[in-house]
Parts: sequence; structure tokens; C-alpha cells
Amino acid sequence: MTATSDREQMAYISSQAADARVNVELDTGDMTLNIGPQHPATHGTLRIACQLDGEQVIRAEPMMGYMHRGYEKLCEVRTYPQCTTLINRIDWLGSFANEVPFILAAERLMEVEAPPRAQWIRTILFELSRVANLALFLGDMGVQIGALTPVFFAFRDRERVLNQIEEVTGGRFHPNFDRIGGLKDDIPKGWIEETRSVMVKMRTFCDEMEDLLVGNEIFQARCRGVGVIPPEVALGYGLSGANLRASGVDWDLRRDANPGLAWDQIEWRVWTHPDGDSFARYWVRLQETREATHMVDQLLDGLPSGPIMAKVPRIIKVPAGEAYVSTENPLGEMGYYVVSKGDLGPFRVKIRTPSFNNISIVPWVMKGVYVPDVITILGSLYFILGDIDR
Amino acid sequence: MPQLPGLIKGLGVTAKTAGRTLFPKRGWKTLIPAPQKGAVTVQYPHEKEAPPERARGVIALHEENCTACMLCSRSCPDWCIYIEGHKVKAPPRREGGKPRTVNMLDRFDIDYALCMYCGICVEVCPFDALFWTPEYEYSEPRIADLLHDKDRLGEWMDTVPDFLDYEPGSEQTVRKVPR
Amino acid sequence: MTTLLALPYWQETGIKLGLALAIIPTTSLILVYLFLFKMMAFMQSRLGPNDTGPYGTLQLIAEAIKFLQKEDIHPAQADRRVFRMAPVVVLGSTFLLYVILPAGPDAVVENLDTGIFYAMAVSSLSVLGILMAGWSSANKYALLGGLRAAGQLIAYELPLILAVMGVVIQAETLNLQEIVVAQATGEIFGFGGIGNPFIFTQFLAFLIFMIAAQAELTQTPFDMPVAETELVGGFHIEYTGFRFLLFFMAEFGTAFAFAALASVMFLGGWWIPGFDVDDNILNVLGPGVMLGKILLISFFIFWVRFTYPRLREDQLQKFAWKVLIPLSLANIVLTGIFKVVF
Amino acid sequence: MTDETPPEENVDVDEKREALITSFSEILGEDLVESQLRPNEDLWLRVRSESWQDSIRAVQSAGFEYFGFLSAIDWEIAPEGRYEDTEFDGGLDEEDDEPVEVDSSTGYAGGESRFQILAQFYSLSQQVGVILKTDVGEDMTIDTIRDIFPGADWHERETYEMFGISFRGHPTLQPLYLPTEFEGHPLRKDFPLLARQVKPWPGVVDIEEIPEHLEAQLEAEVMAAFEANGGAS
Repeated sequence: MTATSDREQMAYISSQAADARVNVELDTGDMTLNIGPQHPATHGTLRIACQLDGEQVIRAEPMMGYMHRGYEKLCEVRTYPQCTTLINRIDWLGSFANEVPFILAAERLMEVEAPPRAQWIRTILFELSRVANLALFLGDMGVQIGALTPVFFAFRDRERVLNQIEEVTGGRFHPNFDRIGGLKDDIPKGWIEETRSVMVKMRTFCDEMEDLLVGNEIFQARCRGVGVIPPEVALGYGLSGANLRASGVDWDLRRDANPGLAWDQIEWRVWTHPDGDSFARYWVRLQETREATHMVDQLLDGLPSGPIMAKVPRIIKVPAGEAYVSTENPLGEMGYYVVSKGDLGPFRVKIRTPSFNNISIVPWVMKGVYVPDVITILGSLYFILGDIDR
Repeated sequence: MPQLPGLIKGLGVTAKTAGRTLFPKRGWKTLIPAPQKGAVTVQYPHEKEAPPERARGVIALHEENCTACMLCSRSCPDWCIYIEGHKVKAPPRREGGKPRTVNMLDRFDIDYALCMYCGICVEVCPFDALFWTPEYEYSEPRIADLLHDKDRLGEWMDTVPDFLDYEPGSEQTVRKVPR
Repeated sequence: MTTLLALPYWQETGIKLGLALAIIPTTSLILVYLFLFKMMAFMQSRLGPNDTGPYGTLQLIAEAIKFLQKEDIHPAQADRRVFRMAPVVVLGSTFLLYVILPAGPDAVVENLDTGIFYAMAVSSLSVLGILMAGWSSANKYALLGGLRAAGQLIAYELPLILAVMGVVIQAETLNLQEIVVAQATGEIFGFGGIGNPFIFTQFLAFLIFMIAAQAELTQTPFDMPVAETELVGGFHIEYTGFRFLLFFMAEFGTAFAFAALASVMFLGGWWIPGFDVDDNILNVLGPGVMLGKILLISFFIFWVRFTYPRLREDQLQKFAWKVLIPLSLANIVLTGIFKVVF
Repeated sequence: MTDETPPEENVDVDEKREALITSFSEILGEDLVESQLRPNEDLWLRVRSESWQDSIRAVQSAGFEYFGFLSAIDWEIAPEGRYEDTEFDGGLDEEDDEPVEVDSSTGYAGGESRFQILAQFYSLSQQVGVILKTDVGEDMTIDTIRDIFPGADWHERETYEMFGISFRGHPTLQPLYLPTEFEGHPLRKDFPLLARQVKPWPGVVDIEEIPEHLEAQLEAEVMAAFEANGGAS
């Protein structure tokens, strides 16, 4: 045997290996495509493992936990006022709305009711955070399917709403303004007029979105018939919010299970769409944003005067008991199951977040769609990662 | 597939926005481009945004009012307020009284790297020693430098704005900032 | 045709080559600054870059410097040689396009008799580079992007060529200079003041050409190969530093070249009404006129890009094969009939 | 579709839920162990854990077709409390902390085990929600309901990893949030919260007292200065 150098030997082995590779029949089977955890369409760190056949998705499996902060555990070692700080950060785009059900649950256990002015201001801020949250969706959906401009419009106009929220609460994203028994403070002078003008601007924004996206044939071609969720499936998965209403289910907790806010004292309607596809979800949210601006207008008109805080002890101990309060948040039904043992802090808090249920339908709805549709569906289901992972 | 109106409407929206941004002036000045005025963005280092008075930018400490009662430190959800103090003897308030024992504040640090800006400490303070100010330019290149001591917190006291008046219908009373 | 300067062949070629080489970065700089930076910003109520140089004009140069400073990263599994070559191939095809773009009676690098044929052939070379990039990156997103690009560019090559056929039939030449001359000397119903820009007689072809060019340039609504929000950049996902810069330059350089082709074929090119077609002054004024027309056409390209969402791959193919190609075939037939009748 | 909530409805809800209890006790029979009602607020039903699946199916066919959530409760008392030194908790509490009595059945609708599963459902037609509970036995296993409500799939996975309760018949019972190699069940009360263990509570620090041997001396000094000042502090 002649002495061969390592180099020659390696070359021989690799050429043999290359031959073997070519001769083996090429495996044209499924390809696994990881969408995320770092991907522009996942609003954070959601990962969807898609099994593809060509560009068609055979199986899509969302994997979460990249942002799991363990809020249910953290709430157990905090007092009630401290919990709202965490709760702000669940759905960070509509954070005032997060505080409300938790505070209402605690109030229910304490058998305290906030004075009417506090309830109305709560409702106003609730709807403002809905406008801020959904406005971002309206633009973001555009960017998900390739239109650059809508999202900038959304950021531009959402800023006005956030400024209004900040002027009252002091926080753009994390208001921490709700207190057991009322609110931290009253609204400052001149705020009502400013908010009215902002609401007019938001309606213009909705019109722009209607021209820019809803009427656009390309948008319709991309969204119509994509990700259809029939109503019975939506109910079984516990979809909520606009996702449920876009499937034709007429269910809105603001109207059907109002936990005591001022929604039953104003005129408004619940929007539904029979199609259940991505376009329907966009359309319903657009109408809801518009409706919310009208609701804010009415609420500002009818704001009652009075105190903003009920009589509650300075150190809050919530009597033992259990309460589940959920409200119709921008994303859907957000509920808090609070178990108290009469302590300073809750014994157990189960946070029922809308996005968790909404995104759990992904494996069902993404069977057989194309890769671009994955993005469309994800965008139209509209989740906030902090809302999934808590 | 393409029905023109929807597509053309979209083009109209972007063109209109471009026009508004480029020519924001009205009247005879319409044709003078002034994007600086038409754009909604704030050119940050050159011009600065004025946050609302209630904005929770940073916590200022009015040291004279602090009695080192530890309430803020204990109610902080993040455990980011560190207080140390010692007791001293102070002269009596009036003639013939006995000397009083008062708390002296040695250390009042807030770790802004941990702070969640919830404002619970400001709220629980029974002696009006903590205030929010909209000041926001205090970023540091190193995370450890975000631990600010009572001198730095005291400097921010100058930037605390007055409390705002309320909308009619409110029963709240406007508080005063100690100066 | 008269010559502007009497130079030996090699000197003339050298100057022209140098100009052509310099022009790609310059043109993409102009397009990026004017449209991608400023126009998009205005359409979105923003200001765009305004700190680097007057009105932010030097921003792109700063970015180019930034790109050049960056580390040149190869993915571990990448086919290195192909990976390195891909951006050069793409940029090369852009560069070759500039060879035949006329900016005046003599201001052209090479006046080929088969100009359009050459342009179409060379522009489709970039598919090769994109496929190389997509395949060699060893990245699934890049692969998907590369395959989409291949499918799309090949599908839209056809309506592009068929749309050009209308112009060729009407001008009776493949030479770009002669197409300009044909438009300059043409008349609209006896009125020859502005010549006969083929946009009037070939409006359908113009539309098809622009749509197909939009797809060739992978601009929204046909930008699935790059699709930031779904393929995160597609075929150039793994490229960094100056290799990405090459792709970037090629993208906008090609946009400029296609706008130039469109203005030559449909808007009368460098000719100015009132001048002789071989007037020497047009060698000086022509480039300016061309630039104006190119910017006008690029404005539309980018206006659409900033406004529309993108189509899906299957919808795009359907649109090409079921709408654009039949339409362009009909256009050829119509043009032929009119050519014979008149 | 405008919001025309009949005003008398709020009064009716109580009766509505009372009626629900009666109808459920008929439907579920002896599977229904206990029920509790907070008037105008919510309704709790506790069912036998062996018939958890059947009860859910019965509830679904009774019109409760909207799945809210599914989770569990650990009724044990956490050994560390809130990780704050209880000696100084007095700063927060007005009264002294009475030790909370350790019992596992303080929840509504009762219960015998340490762990309880709870799930919430809505009836859209009746506009009323119901919370179902069941005990989890020693084997920490319960039937899955994901075949009845597909949405329960992820909720069960979450409960599985957070509490260690397995669901019989669940095909993909793997961690949802936590990495696969993670050990322990974080939401159990005995699982320590590391973030609070590694750092001492800053509130534990108290004001430094004046050393006793110096007290008299300091007092004298202060008084001397006070009198020298002519009584003005």
C-alpha cells in the first residue's frame, strides 16, 4: 500500500461521500421552517415550527415561552396594588384595559364599588386603550402583508391617543392608574376637549385605512378566504374579541356580561362579520375602532361629577373568596380568577388572556395554507406576545 | 383581478399625506415646502418633546420631608429602594420640652435599572417627600450607574411641575408641591 | 451621426466604461435618497434622514461606509464560492444593462443594433445571481426566496418582452437609438411638435411593461422574493456588509435602468422637441432630459411600492399568465394590424 | 344589536343562576358534589373527578359551548409567604398578622384535595358563565377534555407543566412554556421563587437606634445647644 497523505485520503473520502450523496435518491419530503422566535411577523418571540411541502404548510405548531415571566406566580408574592404593576405588562398595547378586570375582581371580593365618576373615567380610558391598541393592529396588518405605509400612519395617530392616556395617568404604556375602589387621580383640566379632537383624528385615520387597505384589491386578494374559522370551532377554542365576532358570533362582554362599567349607559353596537376569514377580522376591528371613538365621545359628554375614590382602608386586605371577572379587552376576553385568603396579596391569580386562546387555534387554522398566508393569519388573529406568555 | 378604484384610492392616500407633509402651510404660503413643520416626528437631539406634567419620568426626593419611615421601600414591588438611616436627638419644639428623637436619612437610593415606574412609592409616601417629574434624560452607559442616590434625586426636585387643575365636576383638591 | 470628441477608440471606450462604472452607485444613490429616503418619509408623515449633510443627502454615503466597515460573514454551511459570487453576478447584470442606455445621440457606451434584445437578455441574468444567493446561503428562507424569485422573474420576463414587441413593431427596429429617433420624427395625427412618444400609441404596452418591470425589480406588490415580514429578506437574508451593499446597489441600479428603458421606449428618450435628432447639443442636454424622465417613471415605481401590500406567489403567477401575457399578445396583434392598415 | 340591556336583567340573574343549579343537579345527578353561588356574580359547581369528562360534556350540551379557560389551584400554604420578613411586615399591616389557618377546602364549592382543577364556560344564549371544579386525587391524573373543547389542549398542557397534573388521553402532554429539561412545577406553592430568594428584602433594614450608652450624652449636647441658642431650634 502506497503512503498517501492525509490530504489525499480526505479528498478520496469526500469524493466517495459526494458520489454517495448524489446517488441516493434526493429526499424531496417535508421541510421544517421555523418562523421565529426572531421574526418580524411574530410581534416578539413566538416561534412557529411549520412543516412545509413546497410552500404549503402541512403542520404548524406554535412554541411559546420565550417571554414567559411567570406572572401568576409573581402575583402570589405581591400585594394587590403591586399586582397591577405586573398586570400592565401583560398586553402592553392596551395596558389600562388589563388593570380593570383585576381591580374589579378585587372590588367584587371586597364588596366595594367605585363611584360613578370613577367608573366612567375607567370606561373612557378603557376605550382609549382599545383605540390605541387596535390602531396599531390596523397599520400592522398592512405591514405584515407587505404594505409599508399603514404602520407609520398607525404609529403617528396612535401617538395622539397615547398622549391623552399619558396626560391622565402619567404612563404611556403602563398607566397603573386603577385602584381598588376607584382611580388614582381625576382628569386634568382641558383634557376632555383635547380628547374630542383626537377622536376626530382617529376617525380620519380609520377612513385612511379603509382607503389604503380595506378597499385595496391586493389586500382583499390576500385576506379574503384566508384562515377561515367557522363559529363552532371558534367557540370550542375559546376565541374571543374580534376574532370571535368576525366568525359571526354576536358576543361582546361589554354588552353581555358587563361587570359594572359605563357601557350600558351609552349607545353603541357590536360589529360582527359572517365570513370568519382574515379580511373579516380586519374589518371588524376597523369598525370597532371607529365605534370606540364614538363611545369615547359619548362618555365624555355624559361624564358625571363626584368623587373618584370609594372608602377603602389604606392597607388593603381582601376578604377570602374567589371571583372571576373578565372584560372585553382590545384583544378579547381578559379575565382574572382571583382567589383570596384574606391576606394582603392574592392567594392565586389565574390570568385568562385572550391571545393565549386566540393563538391556540393556529395548528387548526394553518393546515394547508401557504407560507405567506401564515403571516396573514397570524397578523389577523392579532396577538401580543406578553399576552400569550404572561 | 384589478379593479382600479381601490388601488388608485390607496395611491391617493399616500400622495395626499406626502403633500400634507411637504406643504403644510395654508393660504398663499401653500407652495413653500416646509417638511420640518409637516412631519409629525420630533428631531430628538435638536428639539425635545415636552411630556405631560403627570408623566412618570423619574422620581424626585424632597429630602427635608423624608422621615425614613421605610414605607416606600417596603411597598416597592421590585424592591429597588434602599434606605438607611439613624436616629438622632433633636432639640424640643418649644421651650421646656424634652429632646425629641428623629430619624436622619443616611441613604436613599433608587435603582432605576429595576424600577418599573409604577409610582406606588410616591403614592404611599405619607409625608410628601417623593414626586414624579417628567424628566427623562438620565440614561447611563453602564447599568450600575442607574442607581441614583439622594443627592441626585434631590436635584430632580427642581424639575417637578405643579399639580394640574382638574376638569369641572371633580371633587379632588389640587395638591401643592413643597419648594 | 457626428461625434462629440474625436478620440482614439480605446480612450473613448475607457471613458465610457469609467462613466458607466461610476454611474451605478450614483444612480442608485439618487433613487434611494430621493424616493426611499425622502419620498417614503413624506408619504408617512416623517422627515427622513436630515442630519448627514444638507437635507440628509450624504446619508447613503455614510451608510455605504458603514456597510464597508462591517464584517463579511459567511454562514457555516454556505457554499462559499457561490455565495461570494452571487452579488457580483447580480450587479454584473445591472452593469451590463447600462451599456446600451442612450443619453444622447452619441452619449451611449455601445449602440447595439439589437439593443432591446440585449437588454432583455442581460436583465434576466440577475435571476441566476439570485438563485445562486438563495441556494448557497444554506438557509431555508433564502432558498424559498430564491425559488420564488426564479419563478417570478421568469414568469414576468415574458410579458416584459411581449410588451416591448409592440414598440419594436411600431419603431421597426431593435436599436434603442433608432427607437428614440422614430419617436422624435413621428407625428400624432399630423402634429409633430412633440414627436410621437409611444406612450400614446402603446399605452397598454407601457402599462404591461411597468407592471412587469415592477415584478422584475421585486418591488411591492411583487416583492415576495424579499418579503421582509415573511421571508425576512429572502435570498439576501444571510448577506452582510459590502455584499449586501452590492445587492442593494443592484436593486436600485436596475430600477434606474428599467426606468431608463421605459423612458427611451415610451417617453421619447433624450430627445427634446425643437432640436434635430443628431444635434450635438443633445449630447449635453440629453442626459438631463433622460434623468428627468427616469425620475418621473421611478416616482411611479416607488409610489406603488410604498402604497400597496404584496400579492401571494400563486396570485402573482396567475396574474402573469392569465392577464398580462394574453393582454400583451393582444397588444402585439393590434399593433400589427394598425401597422399594416396605416 | 344596539346595547339594550333590559334593566330588569340584573335582578333576574340571581334567579337565572338558581335555576341553573337545579337544572345542573338534574343533568349531572350525583356527579355534582357541591355548588355555590355568589348572587349576580358567578356560579361554582364541583363535580366528581371520575366523571370530569362526562360532566363537561353535559355542561356543553346544556348550552355552555364557549370555552373560557382551564387551570388548577394549589391549596397548600406557601412556606415562604411573600418572602418579606414577617417581623417587619407590621410596617404594612395595621394589625398583627394572624397566621392564616392552613386548610385546603377554603375554596368555593368545597374540596378535599390539595389540587383542584377549575374550568370556566359561557353560555352565549343565556349570557351566563359557570365555573366547574373538581378535585385531583393522589395519582395527580384527570381525564382530558380537549376532545370536547379543543381549546383546552394548551390549557391542559400549561396546567401539566405548572402543577404536574397529568391529563389522561392527552396526546401531546409536553411543556408549553418551560424548556424540556426544566424540573419542578413552578405554580405549586412549595416551588421556591428564586428571584425573591437571591436578594434580601430592602424593607428589612430598619432605622439605626441610638446606642444606649450615648443617649444621655447626645441628649445633653442637644439641650445645651438649644439653650445656648435661646430656645430657638
